[in-house]
Amino acid sequence: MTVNVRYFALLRDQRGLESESFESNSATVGDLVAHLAQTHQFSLPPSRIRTAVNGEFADDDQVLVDGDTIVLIPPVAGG
Amino acid sequence: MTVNVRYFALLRDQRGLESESFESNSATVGDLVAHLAQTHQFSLPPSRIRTAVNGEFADDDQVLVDGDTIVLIPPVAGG
Amino acid sequence: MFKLASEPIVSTTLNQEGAGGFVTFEGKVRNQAEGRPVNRLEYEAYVELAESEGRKLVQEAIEKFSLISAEVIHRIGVLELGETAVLIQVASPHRREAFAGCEWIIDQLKVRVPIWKKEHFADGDSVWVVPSEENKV
Amino acid sequence: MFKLASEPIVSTTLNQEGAGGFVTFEGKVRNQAEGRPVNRLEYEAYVELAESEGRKLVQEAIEKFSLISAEVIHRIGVLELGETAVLIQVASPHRREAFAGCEWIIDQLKVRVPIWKKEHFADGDSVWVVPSEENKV
Repeated sequence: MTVNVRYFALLRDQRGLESESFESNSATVGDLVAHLAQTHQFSLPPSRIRTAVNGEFADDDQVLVDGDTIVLIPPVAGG
Repeated sequence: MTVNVRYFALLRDQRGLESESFESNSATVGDLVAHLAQTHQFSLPPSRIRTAVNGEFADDDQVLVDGDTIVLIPPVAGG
Repeated sequence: MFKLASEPIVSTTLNQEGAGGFVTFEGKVRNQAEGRPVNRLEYEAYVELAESEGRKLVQEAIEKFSLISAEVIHRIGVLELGETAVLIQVASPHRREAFAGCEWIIDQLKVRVPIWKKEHFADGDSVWVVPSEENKV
Repeated sequence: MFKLASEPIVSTTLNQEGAGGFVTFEGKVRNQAEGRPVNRLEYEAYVELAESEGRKLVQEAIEKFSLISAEVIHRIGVLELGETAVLIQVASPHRREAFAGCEWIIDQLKVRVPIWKKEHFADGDSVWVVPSEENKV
Protein backbone atom coordinates (compact mmCIF):
# COMPACT_ATOMS: atom_id res chain seq x y z
CA MET A 1 0.00 0.00 0.00
CA THR A 2 0.98 3.63 -0.45
CA VAL A 3 1.40 5.93 2.56
CA ASN A 4 2.05 9.66 2.68
CA VAL A 5 4.31 10.85 5.49
CA ARG A 6 4.83 14.42 6.73
CA TYR A 7 7.69 15.46 8.98
CA PHE A 8 7.92 18.50 11.26
CA ALA A 9 10.68 20.42 13.01
CA LEU A 10 13.51 18.18 14.27
CA LEU A 11 12.29 15.17 12.29
CA ARG A 12 11.99 17.16 9.07
CA ASP A 13 15.57 18.31 9.52
CA GLN A 14 16.77 14.74 10.20
CA ARG A 15 14.77 13.25 7.31
CA GLY A 16 15.87 16.09 5.02
CA LEU A 17 12.43 16.58 3.49
CA GLU A 18 8.94 17.74 4.43
CA SER A 19 6.87 14.92 3.04
CA GLU A 20 7.09 11.82 0.91
CA SER A 21 4.91 9.02 -0.44
CA PHE A 22 6.10 5.45 -0.64
CA GLU A 23 5.09 1.82 -0.62
CA SER A 24 4.98 0.39 2.89
CA ASN A 25 4.28 -3.01 4.36
CA SER A 26 4.03 -1.72 7.96
CA ALA A 27 0.85 -3.05 9.52
CA THR A 28 0.37 -0.31 12.10
CA VAL A 29 1.33 3.29 12.74
CA GLY A 30 3.77 2.09 15.41
CA ASP A 31 5.48 -0.27 12.97
CA LEU A 32 5.88 2.54 10.44
CA VAL A 33 7.37 4.94 12.99
CA ALA A 34 9.81 2.29 14.24
CA HIS A 35 10.84 1.58 10.66
CA LEU A 36 11.38 5.26 9.80
CA ALA A 37 13.23 5.97 13.06
CA GLN A 38 15.67 3.18 12.31
CA THR A 39 16.05 3.89 8.60
CA HIS A 40 16.69 7.61 9.06
CA GLN A 41 18.51 7.36 12.39
CA PHE A 42 16.25 9.78 14.20
CA SER A 43 17.78 11.11 17.42
CA LEU A 44 14.42 10.46 19.15
CA PRO A 45 13.28 6.98 20.18
CA PRO A 46 9.95 5.96 18.56
CA SER A 47 8.31 6.18 22.01
CA ARG A 48 8.76 9.96 21.90
CA ILE A 49 7.25 10.41 18.46
CA ARG A 50 3.51 10.95 18.35
CA THR A 51 1.49 10.62 15.19
CA ALA A 52 -1.56 11.93 13.47
CA VAL A 53 -3.32 9.96 10.76
CA ASN A 54 -5.49 11.87 8.31
CA GLY A 55 -5.50 14.91 10.59
CA GLU A 56 -6.34 13.23 13.93
CA PHE A 57 -4.02 12.09 16.72
CA ALA A 58 -3.45 8.35 16.38
CA ASP A 59 -2.31 5.49 18.61
CA ASP A 60 0.60 3.23 17.76
CA ASP A 61 -1.69 0.26 17.20
CA GLN A 62 -3.83 2.00 14.59
CA VAL A 63 -3.90 -0.13 11.44
CA LEU A 64 -2.62 1.55 8.29
CA VAL A 65 -4.83 1.78 5.23
CA ASP A 66 -3.76 2.43 1.67
CA GLY A 67 -3.57 6.18 1.04
CA ASP A 68 -3.23 7.20 4.72
CA THR A 69 -1.38 10.43 5.52
CA ILE A 70 0.76 9.95 8.61
CA VAL A 71 2.27 12.97 10.36
CA LEU A 72 5.25 12.40 12.63
CA ILE A 73 5.07 14.71 15.65
CA PRO A 74 8.22 15.18 17.72
CA PRO A 75 7.79 16.34 21.36
CA VAL A 76 5.93 19.65 21.23
CA ALA A 77 7.44 22.84 22.66
CA GLY A 78 5.00 25.71 22.19
CA GLY A 79 4.52 28.61 24.57
CA MET B 1 -4.62 64.10 76.92
CA THR B 2 -5.83 65.09 73.47
CA VAL B 3 -6.24 62.54 70.70
CA ASN B 4 -7.09 63.04 67.05
CA VAL B 5 -9.30 60.40 65.48
CA ARG B 6 -9.96 59.78 61.79
CA TYR B 7 -12.77 57.59 60.48
CA PHE B 8 -13.06 55.87 57.10
CA ALA B 9 -15.84 54.35 55.03
CA LEU B 10 -18.49 52.57 57.12
CA LEU B 11 -17.19 54.05 60.38
CA ARG B 12 -17.12 57.57 58.97
CA ASP B 13 -20.74 57.16 57.92
CA GLN B 14 -21.71 55.80 61.34
CA ARG B 15 -19.78 58.49 63.23
CA GLY B 16 -21.11 61.18 60.90
CA LEU B 17 -17.77 62.94 60.54
CA GLU B 18 -14.30 62.40 59.08
CA SER B 19 -12.17 63.38 62.02
CA GLU B 20 -12.31 64.91 65.45
CA SER B 21 -10.03 65.85 68.35
CA PHE B 22 -11.05 65.35 71.96
CA GLU B 23 -9.86 64.76 75.48
CA SER B 24 -9.50 61.06 76.24
CA ASN B 25 -8.59 59.05 79.28
CA SER B 26 -8.25 55.77 77.38
CA ALA B 27 -4.93 54.16 78.27
CA THR B 28 -4.51 52.13 75.09
CA VAL B 29 -5.65 52.09 71.49
CA GLY B 30 -7.90 49.13 72.31
CA ASP B 31 -9.58 51.03 75.12
CA LEU B 32 -10.22 53.99 72.83
CA VAL B 33 -11.73 51.82 70.09
CA ALA B 34 -13.96 50.00 72.56
CA HIS B 35 -15.11 53.35 73.94
CA LEU B 36 -15.86 54.80 70.51
CA ALA B 37 -17.60 51.64 69.30
CA GLN B 38 -19.93 51.77 72.27
CA THR B 39 -20.50 55.52 72.26
CA HIS B 40 -21.32 55.69 68.54
CA GLN B 41 -23.00 52.29 68.30
CA PHE B 42 -20.78 51.04 65.50
CA SER B 43 -22.24 48.03 63.69
CA LEU B 44 -18.79 46.38 63.88
CA PRO B 45 -17.44 44.82 67.07
CA PRO B 46 -14.13 46.40 68.21
CA SER B 47 -12.37 43.13 67.31
CA ARG B 48 -13.02 43.86 63.63
CA ILE B 49 -11.67 47.41 63.75
CA ARG B 50 -7.97 47.80 63.05
CA THR B 51 -6.08 50.94 63.86
CA ALA B 52 -3.17 53.02 62.74
CA VAL B 53 -1.41 55.43 65.09
CA ASN B 54 0.55 58.29 63.54
CA GLY B 55 0.52 56.58 60.15
CA GLU B 56 1.54 53.04 61.16
CA PHE B 57 -0.60 49.99 61.90
CA ALA B 58 -0.98 49.64 65.67
CA ASP B 59 -1.88 46.88 68.13
CA ASP B 60 -4.72 47.18 70.61
CA ASP B 61 -2.31 47.33 73.54
CA GLN B 62 -0.35 50.30 72.19
CA VAL B 63 -0.29 53.02 74.87
CA LEU B 64 -1.79 56.34 73.82
CA VAL B 65 0.31 59.50 74.02
CA ASP B 66 -0.95 63.07 74.06
CA GLY B 67 -1.35 64.32 70.48
CA ASP B 68 -1.60 60.87 68.87
CA THR B 69 -3.58 60.57 65.65
CA ILE B 70 -5.57 57.33 65.64
CA VAL B 71 -7.17 56.07 62.45
CA LEU B 72 -10.03 53.59 62.72
CA ILE B 73 -9.84 51.02 59.92
CA PRO B 74 -12.92 48.92 59.22
CA PRO B 75 -12.39 45.58 57.40
CA VAL B 76 -10.72 46.37 54.09
CA ALA B 77 -12.33 45.47 50.78
CA GLY B 78 -10.08 46.55 47.96
CA GLY B 79 -9.63 44.79 44.65
CA MET C 1 5.28 50.09 42.11
CA PHE C 2 1.98 50.65 43.92
CA LYS C 3 -0.22 53.53 42.91
CA LEU C 4 -3.69 54.81 43.70
CA ALA C 5 -5.38 56.45 40.73
CA SER C 6 -8.50 58.57 40.50
CA GLU C 7 -8.50 58.48 36.69
CA PRO C 8 -9.27 55.43 34.50
CA ILE C 9 -6.48 52.85 34.40
CA VAL C 10 -4.81 52.24 31.07
CA SER C 11 -2.98 48.93 30.93
CA THR C 12 0.42 48.98 29.32
CA THR C 13 2.67 46.13 28.38
CA LEU C 14 5.72 45.57 30.48
CA ASN C 15 8.86 44.57 28.68
CA GLN C 16 11.55 43.62 31.13
CA GLU C 17 14.95 42.40 30.09
CA GLY C 18 15.30 38.74 30.92
CA ALA C 19 11.62 38.20 31.65
CA GLY C 20 9.76 35.45 29.82
CA GLY C 21 6.51 35.18 31.78
CA PHE C 22 4.14 38.09 32.18
CA VAL C 23 0.91 37.70 34.13
CA THR C 24 -1.68 40.43 34.42
CA PHE C 25 -4.72 40.53 36.63
CA GLU C 26 -7.48 43.01 36.05
CA GLY C 27 -10.41 43.30 38.42
CA LYS C 28 -13.36 45.02 36.78
CA VAL C 29 -16.67 46.32 38.05
CA ARG C 30 -19.33 43.65 37.63
CA ASN C 31 -23.00 44.34 36.99
CA GLN C 32 -24.04 42.40 40.09
CA ALA C 33 -22.95 41.41 43.58
CA GLU C 34 -24.26 38.12 44.90
CA GLY C 35 -27.05 38.27 42.38
CA ARG C 36 -28.13 41.82 43.20
CA PRO C 37 -27.88 44.29 40.27
CA VAL C 38 -25.14 46.89 40.76
CA ASN C 39 -24.98 50.28 39.02
CA ARG C 40 -21.53 51.43 40.13
CA LEU C 41 -18.86 51.01 42.78
CA GLU C 42 -17.09 53.54 44.94
CA TYR C 43 -13.62 52.95 46.34
CA GLU C 44 -12.15 54.92 49.22
CA ALA C 45 -8.60 54.63 50.55
CA TYR C 46 -6.66 55.75 53.57
CA VAL C 47 -4.21 57.03 51.01
CA GLU C 48 -0.99 57.37 53.04
CA LEU C 49 -1.18 53.92 54.61
CA ALA C 50 -2.60 52.25 51.49
CA GLU C 51 0.40 53.47 49.54
CA SER C 52 2.99 52.45 52.11
CA GLU C 53 1.37 49.06 52.77
CA GLY C 54 0.90 48.54 49.03
CA ARG C 55 4.55 49.27 48.29
CA LYS C 56 5.53 46.92 51.08
CA LEU C 57 3.50 44.03 49.76
CA VAL C 58 4.77 44.55 46.22
CA GLN C 59 8.32 44.41 47.53
CA GLU C 60 7.51 41.27 49.53
CA ALA C 61 6.07 39.65 46.38
CA ILE C 62 9.18 40.49 44.37
CA GLU C 63 11.37 38.81 46.97
CA LYS C 64 9.10 35.86 47.74
CA PHE C 65 8.57 34.88 44.08
CA SER C 66 11.85 36.19 42.58
CA LEU C 67 9.93 38.52 40.31
CA ILE C 68 11.67 40.87 37.94
CA SER C 69 8.97 43.46 38.41
CA ALA C 70 5.51 43.94 39.87
CA GLU C 71 3.21 46.91 39.41
CA VAL C 72 -0.14 47.61 40.98
CA ILE C 73 -2.62 50.38 40.23
CA HIS C 74 -5.85 50.65 42.22
CA ARG C 75 -8.64 53.04 41.35
CA ILE C 76 -10.33 55.19 43.96
CA GLY C 77 -13.53 57.20 43.58
CA VAL C 78 -16.63 56.25 41.61
CA LEU C 79 -16.34 53.51 38.98
CA GLU C 80 -18.89 52.59 36.35
CA LEU C 81 -19.64 49.04 35.17
CA GLY C 82 -16.78 47.47 33.22
CA GLU C 83 -14.13 49.88 34.52
CA THR C 84 -10.90 48.45 35.88
CA ALA C 85 -10.72 48.69 39.67
CA VAL C 86 -7.29 47.12 40.01
CA LEU C 87 -4.51 46.26 37.58
CA ILE C 88 -1.61 44.02 38.64
CA GLN C 89 1.24 43.28 36.24
CA VAL C 90 4.01 40.88 37.12
CA ALA C 91 7.08 39.80 35.16
CA SER C 92 9.41 36.94 35.97
CA PRO C 93 11.85 34.68 34.18
CA HIS C 94 9.37 31.79 34.23
CA ARG C 95 5.62 31.51 34.25
CA ARG C 96 5.03 29.66 37.55
CA GLU C 97 6.39 32.49 39.66
CA ALA C 98 4.52 35.06 37.59
CA PHE C 99 1.17 33.33 38.15
CA ALA C 100 1.83 32.66 41.84
CA GLY C 101 3.19 36.16 42.49
CA CYS C 102 0.32 37.92 40.74
CA GLU C 103 -2.33 35.91 42.59
CA TRP C 104 -0.54 36.42 45.90
CA ILE C 105 -0.52 40.18 45.38
CA ILE C 106 -4.28 40.40 44.77
CA ASP C 107 -4.98 38.07 47.73
CA GLN C 108 -2.80 40.16 50.04
CA LEU C 109 -4.10 43.46 48.71
CA LYS C 110 -7.66 42.40 49.56
CA VAL C 111 -6.84 41.72 53.21
CA ARG C 112 -4.04 44.17 54.02
CA VAL C 113 -4.40 47.42 52.13
CA PRO C 114 -6.79 49.99 53.63
CA ILE C 115 -9.15 50.43 50.70
CA TRP C 116 -12.92 50.14 51.00
CA LYS C 117 -15.64 49.45 48.49
CA LYS C 118 -19.21 50.70 48.44
CA GLU C 119 -21.70 48.96 46.22
CA HIS C 120 -24.36 51.18 44.68
CA PHE C 121 -27.25 48.94 43.77
CA ALA C 122 -29.72 49.43 40.94
CA ASP C 123 -32.53 49.85 43.48
CA GLY C 124 -30.86 52.97 44.91
CA ASP C 125 -29.50 51.32 48.04
CA SER C 126 -25.76 51.47 48.76
CA VAL C 127 -23.66 49.44 51.18
CA TRP C 128 -20.03 49.38 52.34
CA VAL C 129 -18.73 45.87 51.72
CA VAL C 130 -17.65 44.14 54.91
CA PRO C 131 -15.87 40.87 54.06
CA SER C 132 -16.73 37.91 56.24
CA GLU C 133 -14.44 37.36 59.18
CA GLU C 134 -12.61 34.37 57.65
CA ASN C 135 -10.91 36.61 55.10
CA LYS C 136 -7.95 37.39 57.31
CA VAL C 137 -4.27 37.85 56.55
CA MET D 1 -10.71 31.26 20.43
CA PHE D 2 -7.38 29.74 19.40
CA LYS D 3 -5.38 31.38 16.65
CA LEU D 4 -1.95 31.00 15.10
CA ALA D 5 -0.49 34.29 13.94
CA SER D 6 2.49 35.07 11.77
CA GLU D 7 2.33 38.79 12.55
CA PRO D 8 3.15 40.44 15.91
CA ILE D 9 0.51 39.94 18.57
CA VAL D 10 -1.27 43.01 19.86
CA SER D 11 -2.95 42.47 23.21
CA THR D 12 -6.41 43.89 23.57
CA THR D 13 -8.54 44.20 26.62
CA LEU D 14 -11.47 41.91 26.95
CA ASN D 15 -14.61 43.32 28.39
CA GLN D 16 -17.15 40.62 28.98
CA GLU D 17 -20.52 41.25 30.51
CA GLY D 18 -20.63 39.75 34.00
CA ALA D 19 -16.90 39.12 34.23
CA GLY D 20 -14.99 40.50 37.19
CA GLY D 21 -11.65 38.72 36.96
CA PHE D 22 -9.42 38.97 33.91
CA VAL D 23 -6.10 37.13 33.81
CA THR D 24 -3.64 37.47 30.97
CA PHE D 25 -0.51 35.45 30.35
CA GLU D 26 2.10 36.62 27.90
CA GLY D 27 5.11 34.51 27.07
CA LYS D 28 7.88 36.56 25.55
CA VAL D 29 11.18 35.71 23.90
CA ARG D 30 13.95 35.78 26.49
CA ASN D 31 17.54 36.72 25.79
CA GLN D 32 18.83 33.38 27.09
CA ALA D 33 17.92 29.72 27.49
CA GLU D 34 19.44 27.91 30.44
CA GLY D 35 22.12 30.55 30.64
CA ARG D 36 23.05 30.46 26.96
CA PRO D 37 22.56 33.76 25.06
CA VAL D 38 19.72 33.61 22.53
CA ASN D 39 19.30 35.90 19.52
CA ARG D 40 15.86 34.85 18.31
CA LEU D 41 13.32 32.04 18.35
CA GLU D 42 11.54 30.27 15.56
CA TYR D 43 8.16 28.60 16.00
CA GLU D 44 6.72 26.05 13.64
CA ALA D 45 3.25 24.49 13.82
CA TYR D 46 1.40 21.62 12.27
CA VAL D 47 -1.24 24.22 11.57
CA GLU D 48 -4.37 22.12 11.00
CA LEU D 49 -3.94 19.98 14.10
CA ALA D 50 -2.56 22.83 16.25
CA GLU D 51 -5.71 24.81 15.52
CA SER D 52 -8.13 21.96 16.15
CA GLU D 53 -6.32 20.79 19.31
CA GLY D 54 -5.98 24.41 20.47
CA ARG D 55 -9.70 25.09 20.05
CA LYS D 56 -10.45 21.87 21.88
CA LEU D 57 -8.32 22.76 24.88
CA VAL D 58 -9.77 26.27 25.06
CA GLN D 59 -13.26 24.76 25.11
CA GLU D 60 -12.19 22.30 27.80
CA ALA D 61 -10.81 25.18 29.90
CA ILE D 62 -14.04 27.15 29.56
CA GLU D 63 -16.04 24.18 30.84
CA LYS D 64 -13.59 23.02 33.51
CA PHE D 65 -13.17 26.47 35.10
CA SER D 66 -16.57 28.00 34.23
CA LEU D 67 -14.86 30.75 32.27
CA ILE D 68 -16.83 33.42 30.46
CA SER D 69 -14.24 33.54 27.72
CA ALA D 70 -10.75 32.35 26.85
CA GLU D 71 -8.63 33.46 23.91
CA VAL D 72 -5.25 32.21 22.80
CA ILE D 73 -2.96 33.56 20.11
CA HIS D 74 0.33 31.80 19.36
CA ARG D 75 2.95 33.24 17.02
CA ILE D 76 4.67 31.15 14.37
CA GLY D 77 7.75 32.07 12.33
CA VAL D 78 10.79 33.98 13.50
CA LEU D 79 10.52 36.07 16.68
CA GLU D 80 12.98 38.63 17.95
CA LEU D 81 13.87 39.18 21.63
CA GLY D 82 11.02 40.66 23.64
CA GLU D 83 8.32 39.70 21.15
CA THR D 84 5.22 37.92 22.43
CA ALA D 85 5.18 34.24 21.53
CA VAL D 86 1.87 33.45 23.16
CA LEU D 87 -0.96 35.53 24.56
CA ILE D 88 -3.71 33.96 26.68
CA GLN D 89 -6.62 36.04 27.97
CA VAL D 90 -9.22 34.61 30.28
CA ALA D 91 -12.30 36.18 31.81
CA SER D 92 -14.44 34.76 34.58
CA PRO D 93 -16.87 35.99 37.21
CA HIS D 94 -14.25 35.56 39.95
CA ARG D 95 -10.47 35.67 40.07
CA ARG D 96 -9.65 32.13 41.29
CA GLU D 97 -11.06 30.50 38.17
CA ALA D 98 -9.42 33.08 35.93
CA PHE D 99 -5.95 32.39 37.39
CA ALA D 100 -6.42 28.61 37.42
CA GLY D 101 -7.91 28.51 33.93
CA CYS D 102 -5.23 30.70 32.39
CA GLU D 103 -2.41 28.66 33.91
CA TRP D 104 -4.09 25.39 32.89
CA ILE D 105 -4.32 26.57 29.29
CA ILE D 106 -0.61 27.41 29.01
CA ASP D 107 0.35 24.14 30.75
CA GLN D 108 -1.81 22.12 28.38
CA LEU D 109 -0.75 24.07 25.31
CA LYS D 110 2.87 23.24 26.06
CA VAL D 111 2.26 19.49 26.10
CA ARG D 112 -0.63 18.98 23.67
CA VAL D 113 -0.52 21.44 20.80
CA PRO D 114 1.81 20.55 17.91
CA ILE D 115 4.01 23.62 17.92
CA TRP D 116 7.81 23.47 17.98
CA LYS D 117 10.44 25.98 19.00
CA LYS D 118 13.93 26.42 17.63
CA GLU D 119 16.42 28.42 19.65
CA HIS D 120 18.89 30.47 17.62
CA PHE D 121 21.86 31.11 19.89
CA ALA D 122 24.17 34.10 19.80
CA ASP D 123 27.07 31.82 18.81
CA GLY D 124 25.30 30.88 15.57
CA ASP D 125 24.16 27.45 16.68
CA SER D 126 20.46 26.58 16.55
CA VAL D 127 18.57 23.74 18.21
CA TRP D 128 15.00 22.40 18.19
CA VAL D 129 13.86 22.34 21.81
CA VAL D 130 13.00 18.83 23.00
CA PRO D 131 11.35 19.01 26.44
CA SER D 132 12.43 16.38 28.91
CA GLU D 133 10.28 13.29 29.00
CA GLU D 134 8.54 14.13 32.29
CA ASN D 135 6.63 16.95 30.60
CA LYS D 136 3.74 14.79 29.52
CA VAL D 137 0.02 15.38 29.41
